[in-house]
Amino acid sequence: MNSEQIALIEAILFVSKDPLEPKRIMDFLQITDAKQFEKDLQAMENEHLLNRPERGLLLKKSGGGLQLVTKPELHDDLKAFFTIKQVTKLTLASLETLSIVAYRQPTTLAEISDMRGVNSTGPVKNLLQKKLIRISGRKKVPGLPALYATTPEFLIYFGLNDMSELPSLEELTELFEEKEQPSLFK
Amino acid sequence: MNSEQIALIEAILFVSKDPLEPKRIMDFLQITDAKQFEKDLQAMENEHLLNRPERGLLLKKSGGGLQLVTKPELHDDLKAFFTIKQVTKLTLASLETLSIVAYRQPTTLAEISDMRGVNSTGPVKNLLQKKLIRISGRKKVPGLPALYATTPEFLIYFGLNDMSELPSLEELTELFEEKEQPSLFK
Amino acid sequence: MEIPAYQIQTDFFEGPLDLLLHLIRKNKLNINEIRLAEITSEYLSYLDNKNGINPSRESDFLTTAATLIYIKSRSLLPKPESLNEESPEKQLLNTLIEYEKVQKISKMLQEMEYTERLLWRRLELNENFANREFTLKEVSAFQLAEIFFAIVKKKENEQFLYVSSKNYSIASKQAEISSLINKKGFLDFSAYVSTLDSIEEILVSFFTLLEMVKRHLLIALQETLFGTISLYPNKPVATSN
Repeated sequence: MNSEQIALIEAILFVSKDPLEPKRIMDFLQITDAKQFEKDLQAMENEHLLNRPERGLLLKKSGGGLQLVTKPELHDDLKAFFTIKQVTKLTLASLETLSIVAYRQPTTLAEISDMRGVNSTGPVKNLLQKKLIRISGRKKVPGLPALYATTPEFLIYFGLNDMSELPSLEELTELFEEKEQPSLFK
Repeated sequence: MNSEQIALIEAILFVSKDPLEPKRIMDFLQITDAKQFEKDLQAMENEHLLNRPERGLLLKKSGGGLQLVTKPELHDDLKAFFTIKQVTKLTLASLETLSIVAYRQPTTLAEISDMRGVNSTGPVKNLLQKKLIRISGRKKVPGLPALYATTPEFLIYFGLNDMSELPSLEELTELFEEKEQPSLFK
Repeated sequence: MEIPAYQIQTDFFEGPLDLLLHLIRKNKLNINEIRLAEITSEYLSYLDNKNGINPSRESDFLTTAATLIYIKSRSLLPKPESLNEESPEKQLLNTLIEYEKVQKISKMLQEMEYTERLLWRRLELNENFANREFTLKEVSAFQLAEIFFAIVKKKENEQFLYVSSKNYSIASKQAEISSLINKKGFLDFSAYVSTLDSIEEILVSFFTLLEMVKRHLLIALQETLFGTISLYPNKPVATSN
């Protein structure tokens, strides 16, 4: 890619609200070699963003799309500058509910409550409002309960490109078995 | 200014969409010499933005505020890239009207106005123009008022496969009126 | 980047399964070999002292307590039954094993959330200011449903009001509200309601306000979807969509 193309990509990503599919940019720049484009983007990120201490931004791919984001080490300063509170973190109840939806989707409220051992109406409502889950259909059982699934926003929120990037249950067990069991209470 | 400060200024201006008073940034970075700060900003713009062909942005001072903007020569390309879709805005009035049509269809203007407590001619017209609702027939009452129903475009806009994917009122009642569980201990 | 250890955000156990897993870990027991009867009394002591019990979930804790007591009573029988698939103990253990996975996934998601939250996106701040604009693209079907639900609820209240407000004078209420609005330029509905003495008076006031809005004497504005409602005197300018 030449300098003009890199400059245009920066401007496009700067203006765009949502992550942009690389394909749209390729089409626009009439680039056909996807592999080469990916390499060029990687070079652009390294050369012009990562390895430049005077740059505050990074190129990020999530939800299948490209996006400019600030460097993680600037988080504390940004938080201090914009005294506005950031969006609240998910509660443990919401995280548990989201875990079940992510790995069991599509799934119903009854199944979620069952697995958690507590009524999960609150967290389900909360996740619907945050657009991290959606109603994907109806279960063909009496009462036709709503089936819940994760959304594209879910991917973006957790920095995933697609669901296959979530580790399998077996991988998770390995990941956590070496670590010491965290103490849940002080 | 050192590299870290320049990076932070870039990140701050990137995140904030409104122009920022230079004074706020100076205070935050504990810079006291305004003249020197202005010179530094000018140097930052020249060295890192203007004179770099691979950069698509500029530092702009307008209305007393600092802002990152795209370079003027990229204007035509950006316009071409982004004119594919224009975001249409629905007012709360239209959304209320649309929700009534969605759940009560087929329904008349009189019924909509009655439920909303205000005359709803405007929103109905607006939704007809946007093709989110259509006239599906006439009510067999004096005056033969038009009956309104949602369109296939409605489903597409809201990412639904069919109307059954809209949450039912019973489900909403459940979600919003979660009763406190009776305490069994006290 | 340093990722902090999994931190629980509440002082409570999320539910009975959370507490049971805690007890299993605390006693260094293996979830695949444990006999639940062993930790029943410990579980019950947590309930007695309400130690870490989420008060709004007490009944969930109690349901599991009943199951544990039942399991323990069966284990005290002269010939303890074997752990077949249908036994209540086996069922509860299976639930626990599944729940342990849920906790692991939650922990992973929390770490991912932490990493992602360090990266600021361009619109992050702006969305806080742009709440009042409803972009078609950004409205979900769920929000649409929420809006309808709010309308229905409002309507239900209205119908109720028509019945219960006969004995009170709407005319005098209207005079009072008009003078209040003339004084301040607007009326914050929630603030006004909180100054009223009785339910009856609140109902009459609400009904009066609805009438005044209906007759275009007032305009009611709701700044955010479920926010407070402010009432302004109607201006001769037609507001349409």
